[in-house]
This record gives sequence, C-alpha cells and structure tokens, in this order.
Amino acid sequence: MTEFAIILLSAVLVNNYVLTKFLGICPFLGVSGKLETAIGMSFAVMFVMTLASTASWVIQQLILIPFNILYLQTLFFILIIAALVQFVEMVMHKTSPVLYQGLGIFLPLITTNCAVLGVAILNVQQDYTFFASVLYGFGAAVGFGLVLVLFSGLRERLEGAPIPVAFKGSPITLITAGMMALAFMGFAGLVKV
Amino acid sequence: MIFLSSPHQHGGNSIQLTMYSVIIALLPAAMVSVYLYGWLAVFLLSLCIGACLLTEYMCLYWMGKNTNRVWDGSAALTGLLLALTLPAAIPAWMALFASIFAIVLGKQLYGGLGFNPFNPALAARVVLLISFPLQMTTWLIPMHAGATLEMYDFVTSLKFFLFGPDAIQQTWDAVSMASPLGYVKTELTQGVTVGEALVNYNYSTLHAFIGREAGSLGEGSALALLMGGIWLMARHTISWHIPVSYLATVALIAGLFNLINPDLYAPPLFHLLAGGLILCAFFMATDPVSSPSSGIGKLVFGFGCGLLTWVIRTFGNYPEGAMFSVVLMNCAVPLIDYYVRPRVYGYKRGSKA
Amino acid sequence: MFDLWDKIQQSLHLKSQRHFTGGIVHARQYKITAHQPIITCPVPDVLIHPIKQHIGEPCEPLVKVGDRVLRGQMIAKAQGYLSVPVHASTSGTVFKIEDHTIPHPSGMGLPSIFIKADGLDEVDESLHPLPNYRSVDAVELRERIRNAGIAGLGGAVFPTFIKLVHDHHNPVETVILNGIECEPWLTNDHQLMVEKAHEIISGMDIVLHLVEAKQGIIAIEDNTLDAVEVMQKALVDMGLTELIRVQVLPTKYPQGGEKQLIQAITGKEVPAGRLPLHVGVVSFNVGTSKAIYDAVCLGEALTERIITVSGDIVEKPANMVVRLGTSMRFLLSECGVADFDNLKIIHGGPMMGELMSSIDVPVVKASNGILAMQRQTIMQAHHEEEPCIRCGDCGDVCPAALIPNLLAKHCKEDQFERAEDYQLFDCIECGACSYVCPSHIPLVHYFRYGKGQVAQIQREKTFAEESRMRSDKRDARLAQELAEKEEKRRIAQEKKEARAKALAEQEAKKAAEEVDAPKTIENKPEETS
Amino acid sequence: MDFLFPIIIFSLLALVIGVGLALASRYFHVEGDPLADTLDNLLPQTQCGQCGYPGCKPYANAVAAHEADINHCVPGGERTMLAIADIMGVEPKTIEQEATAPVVAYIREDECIGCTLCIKACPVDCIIGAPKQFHTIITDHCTGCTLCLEPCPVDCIDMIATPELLEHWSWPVPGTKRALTGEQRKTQHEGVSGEKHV
Repeated sequence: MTEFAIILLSAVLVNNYVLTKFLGICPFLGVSGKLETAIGMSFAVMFVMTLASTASWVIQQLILIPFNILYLQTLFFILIIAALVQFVEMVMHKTSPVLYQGLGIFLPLITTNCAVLGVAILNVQQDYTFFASVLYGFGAAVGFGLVLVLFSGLRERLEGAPIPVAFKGSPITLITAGMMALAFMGFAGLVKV
Repeated sequence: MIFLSSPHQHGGNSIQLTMYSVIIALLPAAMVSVYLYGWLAVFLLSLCIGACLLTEYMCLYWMGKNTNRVWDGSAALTGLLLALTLPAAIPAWMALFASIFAIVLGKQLYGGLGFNPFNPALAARVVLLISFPLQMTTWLIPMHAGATLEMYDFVTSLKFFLFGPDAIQQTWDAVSMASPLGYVKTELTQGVTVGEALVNYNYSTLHAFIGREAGSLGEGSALALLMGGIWLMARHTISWHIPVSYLATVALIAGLFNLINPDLYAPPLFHLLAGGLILCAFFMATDPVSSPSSGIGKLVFGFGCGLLTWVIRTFGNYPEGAMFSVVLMNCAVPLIDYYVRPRVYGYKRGSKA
Repeated sequence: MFDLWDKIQQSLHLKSQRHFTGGIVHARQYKITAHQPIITCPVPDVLIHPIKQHIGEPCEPLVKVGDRVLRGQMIAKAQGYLSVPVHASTSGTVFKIEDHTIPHPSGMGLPSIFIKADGLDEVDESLHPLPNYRSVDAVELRERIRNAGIAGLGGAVFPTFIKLVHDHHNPVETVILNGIECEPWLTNDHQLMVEKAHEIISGMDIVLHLVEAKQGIIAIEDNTLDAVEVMQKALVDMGLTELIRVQVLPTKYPQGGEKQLIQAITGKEVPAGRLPLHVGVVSFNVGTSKAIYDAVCLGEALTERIITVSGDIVEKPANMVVRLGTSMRFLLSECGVADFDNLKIIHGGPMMGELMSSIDVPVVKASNGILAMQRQTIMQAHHEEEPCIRCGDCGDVCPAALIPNLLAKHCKEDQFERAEDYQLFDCIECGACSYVCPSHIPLVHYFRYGKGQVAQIQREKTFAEESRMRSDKRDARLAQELAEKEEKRRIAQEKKEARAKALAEQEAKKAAEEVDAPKTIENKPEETS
Repeated sequence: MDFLFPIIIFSLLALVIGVGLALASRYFHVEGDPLADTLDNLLPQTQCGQCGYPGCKPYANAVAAHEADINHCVPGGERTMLAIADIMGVEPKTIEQEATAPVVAYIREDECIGCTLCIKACPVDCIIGAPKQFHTIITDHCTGCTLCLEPCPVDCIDMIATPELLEHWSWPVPGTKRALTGEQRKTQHEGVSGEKHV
C-alpha cells in the first residue's frame, strides 16, 4: 500500500512531469490561457495518459517481450497513443464542441506529446507491476493536470496586469513557470525512491 | 461630461499607510536581529532595503512610470522582509542579487505593485536557497552565544560581510552552528529520536520564544514577531484568518503525529517556534497581493501553507518548509479566489444565481 | 481594540443577531445638522414636477398648460401597477410641460410639469380624512395610500402600497420601521423621529392594521439615543407598547439598507430575487410612515418632505420641510449658499448619493438630503486610482459578502460573464468598498459600468433574437412567395402547354383535316380525273 | 522470414485499432455544426451584409468553416469579434471599419412616392406601406442596416441616431483623471496586441 502511495505522490508532486522532468511543455504553455480549457485539457490528458500507460504495459508484456521485438517499442506506443487521442477527440467533439474548439490544435498534438510517450516509456523502464504502472500513469497525469490548472489560474490573473511590453506574452509566462518550478523544488526528497 | 460615481467620501486608508504599518510592525524583529548579530544585521538590513529601493527606482524610471511610487513603502518592505529571511552569514553579493531579483523578477516584470503573483521577498529567498543551499543553511553563532568569536566589532563584521570568513582568518565551521530544525533533521536520519536530539542541542522553548537560537536574521524571536503581528491584526492591516489557520494547522498536524510517534515527529510547540514559521505566518503569507481576497479563501490558504510546511519539514530534503509552502500556495491563489468564495447575502451555501 | 472573537463568530455565522455582514462605521462629526429643529422652506415661485418620481412606470400628465391647480391635486396619474401619481405642491397655474433635468446621474431629463405658484397655497380637499382607519376597508386604505402618491421616502422610492398587502401564503409577522439614518451627514430621519413621534407611530399602526402583523419593531441606531427615548415615550402615551417595541442597533453603515436591517433585526436573509415579504417582514422608513399618517388621517397627499441640507459650503445647514418640485438652487440659497460656481451638489448622502450636473434640478420624492460641497472636497475624495493590492478590505465590509476587488477587475477588463459569475448583480452599490479602499479604486463605478454593459448586451441579444426571427420569417415568406410564384408559373406553364397542346392538336387535326381535305380535293380530281 | 513477423503483428494491431476507431467514429458522429450555431448566436442579426455574406447565418457558417476571417462583422464591433475569437481559439484582429453610433432609418414621408422598393430590401420586414402609399419604418425593429437607402429612387430615407433613453442610460467607464491613468495603462499594454494585428 505504501508503495502505491509513494508512486502516486512521487508522480504528482516530486517528479512532476512538467516542472521537474520538463515534459509536456507544449500543451502546458499552449492551453493554459483559460481556466476552463485547462481543466478540459487536464481531463483529456488524464484519460489518455492513464490508458496509454495501461496499454503500453499490456503491449510490452504481451507483444513486445514475447515476440522479442522491443526495438519496435516507440512505433507501437505511438500507434496506441494516436488511436487513443483520436478517440478522445471524437468524444470531445460530440460532447463539448466549445472545448473542442478551445483546445484546437493541442488536442491532436497530445499524440506527439512527449509527456504521453514519456509516461509509456518511463513506465516500462521501471518494471512496474500492472497496477503500479496504471497508477504511475494516472499520477503523472494528475501532476500534469494540477500544474496546468494552477498555471492557467496564474495566467488569467496576469491577463490585465500592466506588464512591460517587452515581457508581455511568452516571456512573463515562462518566468512564472520558472517560479513555479522553483517552488516545486521544495518537494524534493519528499519520497525517497 | 465627467461622471463620478458615489461614494463621494473616502475613509482615508492608503497604500502607504498599510505598507508603513507593516514595516513598523517588523521593527521589533529587526531590533532583535541587531541584538543577535550586531553590525552584521545592520549591514544586511541596510543593504537589502537600499538595494530594493534603488532597483525599484531604476525600474520605475526606465519604464517611464511615476518614480514617486518608490516611496509607497512596498519596496522597502520587500527589502526588510528579504533581509529578515536571510542568514546573517550570507555573502553581501548574494543579498544584493536577491534584492534585485525580488524587485525585478518578483515584482516589476509583473507590472509592479499589486500584480505580482508571488511574494517577491520569498521568491528571491527560494531562488537563493535552491541556488546556494550551503550558504543559505549556514547559521552564524549569535553574538551572545559566541562571545569568544570576537568578530562582532564593526571592522571585522564589515570584512566578514564583504569577503567571507577567510578575510577574518576564520573557517565556516568555526563561526557557524546548526539551527534547531536542521539539527533535528540530521539527527533523525542517523536514528536519533527527536527528544534526544533536542536534549543534545540544548534546546530551550523559552530561548526559542524570546529569541536566542540560531537562524535567519528575523526568525530569532517569536516574541518580537508576535508583538508586531498582533499589533497589525488589531489595526486591521492584516486579517486574522491566515496566521490563525496557518499556525493552527501546523500545531494540529504536528500534535497529532507527535502523539502517534514522539520519537519520529517533533512536538507542535517546537514546530511553531522553530525556523521562519511565525515570520511567514504573520508577514509573508499575509502579503495582501499574493494571498486570496476573501476571508474564507484566506482560511484555506493558511491551511494549505500549514500542511505543506509540516510535510516539507518532516519528509522533504530541506529542513525549513515555511517559505516553500507560501510560494507554493501563492500558485494556488487564483484558484482559491475562484472556487472558494464567501456565501453571498440571500443565497444558500453552494447555490448560485 | 480586539474584536477578533467578534469577527470569528461573525464569519462563522455563530452570531447573526443584531449584525449584518460587513459594514463600516463613520465618524460622527459629519452630522452637523444633528439636533437642529426642522424648519420650513418657503414656497418658491416655480415648482417643477417630473412625471416619474418613483421606481416603476412613469405617470401620464392630467393637466394642460394654463390649468389652475391646487395643492395636493393630482396632476399626473399612475400608469400600470408599479406606479404612483404625482401631485401639485402648491396652488398655481401650469405654464409649461416639457423635458427638464431630473436628479439622475446621467443629467438627462424627463417630461415635467411646471407650476407658477400664486402664493395662495390653496389645498385640494378631494381626499377626505379617515381618522378611524381601523374601521376602513383595507382595499380603500391601500388605494388612499396609493392615490396620495406615497413611495418609499428613504431614497428607494418603491411604491409603498405594493408592500401593504395581507397575503395568506406569506403572512407578515414583523413590521420594521426603519429609523436608521441611512447615510453620514444626513439627520432628517433622526430629527423627524424626535419631533413627530406620534405621527410616525400612528402611520406604523396603520401599516400594522393593513398587513395584520403581530409585532412592530422600530429600529434605531445607538448614535441617536434621544430618538429612542422620544419614541418609547410616545409608545407609552399611545398605549402601543404591547404591539410595537424599539430596538437599538449598533451604528454601522449600511444598516439603513432594507436587506441589511432585516438581517440585523431578525437574523434572516431575504433570498436573492425575492421581496422581504418572503421572510414575513415589511419594512419602511419613518418619513414614509409620517406620510401614510398624513394621507390617511389628515387626507393630505404627498407634497412635501424633510430634507437635510448640508455640506461644507453651506452656511446655514438645516433639516427642512421642502415642497416637492422646489429647485435645488432655491433651496441652497435659502440655506445661505451664494456662490454657485465652485460647488458640487450631491443628491442624497455621500455614500450613495449622486452628483448633479445642474443646480436647477427639482427636489423629488427620493431626495433625503442635499449636500453642497466644494469642488475641491469632492475631487479629493475621488483620488487618483492606484493599483489594487488585493488587501481584501472591500470584501470585509461588503454587506452582500461579495469579493469586490475581483469583481471590479473583471468589470474593468470587460469580462462580464466572469463578473456575473462573481455575482455582480447582488451588489447593492452601498459604496462601503470604495470608502475603505486603500488604492482609491472607484469600485462602485466599475460595478455600475459592468451592470450597464451587461444590461446593454442583454438588450442587444434580445434585439438580435427578434431580428433573427423577423429575418427568418421574411426568408420563409420569400421562399413561400417564390414557391407560390413557381407554382403559379408551373400551373400557367402547364395551362399554356395544355393550351398549346390543345392548340397543336387542333392544328394537327385541322392540318390533318386540311391534309385530308386536299387529299380529298386531290383525290377528288383524281376521282374526277 | 523473421522480419515479416513484426510487420504482421503491427499490421494486425493497426487493423484492430482502425476498425475500433471506425466504429467509434460512427457512434460519436456529430450532426450538423454546433459551432456555427454558437457563432450565429453571437452575431447581432442585423443581416446587413457588411461582412460580404448575405446574412448573419451564412457568415457564421463561413467562420465556423475557417473560410472567413473573424473581423468582418461591423455592427457587432469589437465585443463580437472578441467573443468569436475566444470560441474559435484564434488571435483577435482589428475590425477595419469603425462601428458607428447606433442608427435607425427614417422615411421623410412627404417625399415618399410609395414605390415599395425599400420594403422589398428590408431584411427584417420592418417597413410597412402599400404601393402608391407612404411607407413608414417601425423604428423599434429597425436594425440600422442601411440596406433600404440604395433602392430608394427619391432618396427620402435618412439614418438618424437612435434616441437615447433614460432607462437605457448606463455608466461609462470611470472617466476622471484616475480613469485616465487606467486608460493609459490599457492602451499601453494593448500596444502589443495592436502590433500583432499588423
């Protein structure tokens, strides 16, 4: 039980994908402009990442290892992720067209999102059990979502601020992200893995 | 035609009044720091405040804003707060760097007063702690305890402040000691219980309260900080929500775990008095700009700070979690503002128009 | 000094009695007209009666230019339900009916009836006194109160008769008489209570009788304790102590607000979008109560009211009985103001009153105070706006428990949906937030701007919806016309074709016949040949 | 033949996923374009055609299909443009034409010859009249689209400013000296977005 808690806590806070591993920066900066969009993206990524880590574990154990084709790992993972993203896109288009429009190009981009591929690859590297790898994927996604939502809140707050012209837009966004990463350094050593 | 809306009368409160009240409330703590570290404290305080004011002036000047804003007290307050969170042994150039960082990246780039999402002083402090962990956790032996040191006269202090221990023919080890928090943490990793560690350290709650333990400049005396903090509360410059919920959370969690296993978890009173908790609770977390607006939001904010402080202190790599916790909770302020709101007149809790 | 415990209790809602959320305490020094006896302002030569002096629908003028009117004569009749009539304040001649500036922040005008006073001040006797109001039918009493033109004289001017119903589903338990001075500077209600206690209480008794309430509460703040004594004495004199009691409340602004007063006295909150009747309460101002007494027992329509004339430029500040329709210029010169160039007039109190764009606006039913201030004083209060430091003081004093700083930020950035999400429309515009703001942000102004814009957007939306409907209908009509035309054309075509066909057939037949004929002809010769 | 093996496996997997997705796409098929309707609801419905499309709905369809730019609605003004930009997730653009004050059409009746041409032109059917009779405009319904001006053979239609009503009056943005500083601040940080538009 403690093991699972540690995996989850580590993935959410200590080894946060965005702020300590610097994975998934593209959607982190791209869709954090508005709170609603960020929340939608968080859930989409949560869904994709959890399923991707599950599927990648299954493929790794049932196909890649038995048939000894580990060199095709990336190819297989991308295939699975692409299919998942496609699926999420269809569901979202049906259920929430505005969110679909708001996420725009970033939704299909989850496919090539390093965070999603990263979770699949890091997962199999660490030789987790099935349940642990599902949890790891979920934890990483929660960490991503948490940071994304926090960050979108901060960016909304910056919206009306009289930021010097030279720093408006991306510069101040990156500075804020940097400050957040520094703050998250405080969690260092929280779990000894 | 100019349209001026009611009210046509004003209560007379102003930004200056607020800022200078906080500065006045911090004076007792600053005096205690001078008592503990002599000229060194004076140097550090004046360097930080001076650098902050100058940087602020420069920023305002270059950005073509009204340079009179420099006297609104916020820059001086940032400098003062920053100095109070730094260890007395910090090299001068680091303090200078931190001051400039606080004003430029912590405040002016976000558009100046009122728009910074993070507490500028704490942001600078966190940057220093992560960049220079050694210097930031080297605590000078206070004047009264290190009477044998003979480094607290003006000239030696100045040399030490500018050029480090080598300039006065000392080593770091000779002039520094562990802070209670750091000591307990190190001992715990070596299997010593909290109780034993405290005895070994010769820890006294009374000393921690009136301010005789090693630590950052302003952390020394809980008494001085409490005096200032309570005065501010009585003046309504800060509201009671954050300090109360912050300290109560730390005390409750620490107490609970201390009951479960007193060998592993330090007692609540130790947590409350150690490190920068009181300073953070009364002066950092209550920074109006980077804390939530509503009362109930402030309670949540304080709770989050308390929880994170205890978690980082107990489980993390860093012995002190107070400033990390405040900066972390600063990230969450917009969300707290959005999701945690007071119940509006005429509505049931949780229901909206 | 330490009201920490008080505050904790309040914010945890442990102590809702005798407190409302938020609020501020003003310095007493501004009440310069306190304890000054009420004096009567003379009747000016010209009286101006705008046709709408209440909340609701405007009235329709009943008089023509040249008509002679008497004091208390109805000169504009109510239209619709939410409306009360307007009466002439003195006897005289109507000399014009045209648009005139009304006391409104926009400085815009409304059609107004101008009366030239003849100095006789003859009274119209059409409303006969009903001193035995207990034996009068409730419907008639209500009609009387309406016909006397009574609307809430505290400043909100909501037609009073609407509140005075006895509804079996929502029985009124408590009638609250609002004796709280709604604003700093103003003292008119206080002085009225001191001088006309019996009339006020009789008015309240009429209301109690009308709504069949069990108890009446007179709410008075603890900075006007002399009024408490007078009222209590009057209650004893009239033998109404069983029914009506006086409740003293700690002085706090905006306690005079209806919702806040109800919260302070009963601990109940009026649900959003409902009337106080919903929680079994009816509340009205002391001035209104006096007006009800006048209308019912004396048969007098509402033609005058008590106004505090004050301000730092006024030499003789006073509480005055003023005829409705008196111009503010006349009123101020009566109070010793000579220089009209360097002053600003606030209609109402400093917290919720409005700056007037002209000095020639008339006194209306809503005028509870007129403050003439030096331009400089006003401009000082409207200090340059500084950035918000998010101190949260505005939220602490907000009686509606909003978060004003965030609300203002969203209004300022035109994010009205977010602002509505932060419940912009629950703001009562009391001004407490702007008053305490250390950054001098005109929060109320931003809220008003936001509310106006939201209303504007809503209007545009409704209009767009209408236009779309009309456009769709037109398209449908055009399509139908087209289809009909097509159909006609088709039918015509068919007919034409049919005709053509018939013609062709005929032709063919003819031709055939012709062909046949020549054949025959041809044949014939053949035959013949 | 070993190299064939992975290819077969991969293809099989891809096939399975492909079939799955095909089924899913059938199940989650979206009827019509909800986006165009959302956009149409934002437009002012003046049907004025200033956007180059014959009405509001066609313009909404074009924007939803990324065929038209978001800044063509003149009567909608900046607010509508921003709302569309928000929904479409694109950068706001400036509107070329300045929106004018709201106007309504007014027919000088003594000059009207009763030709009914304007009646035919009105997109919202708010002109009434019969041939050889004066026409008049129901001002409450007029959208101010100016489409009736051109067909009028005797130029008897004026566009007059909508009368301001007391009930419709609203507070302007705080307009004192302090508001001026706020205004300056606004233009200052809008400077960037302004440059972006160019």
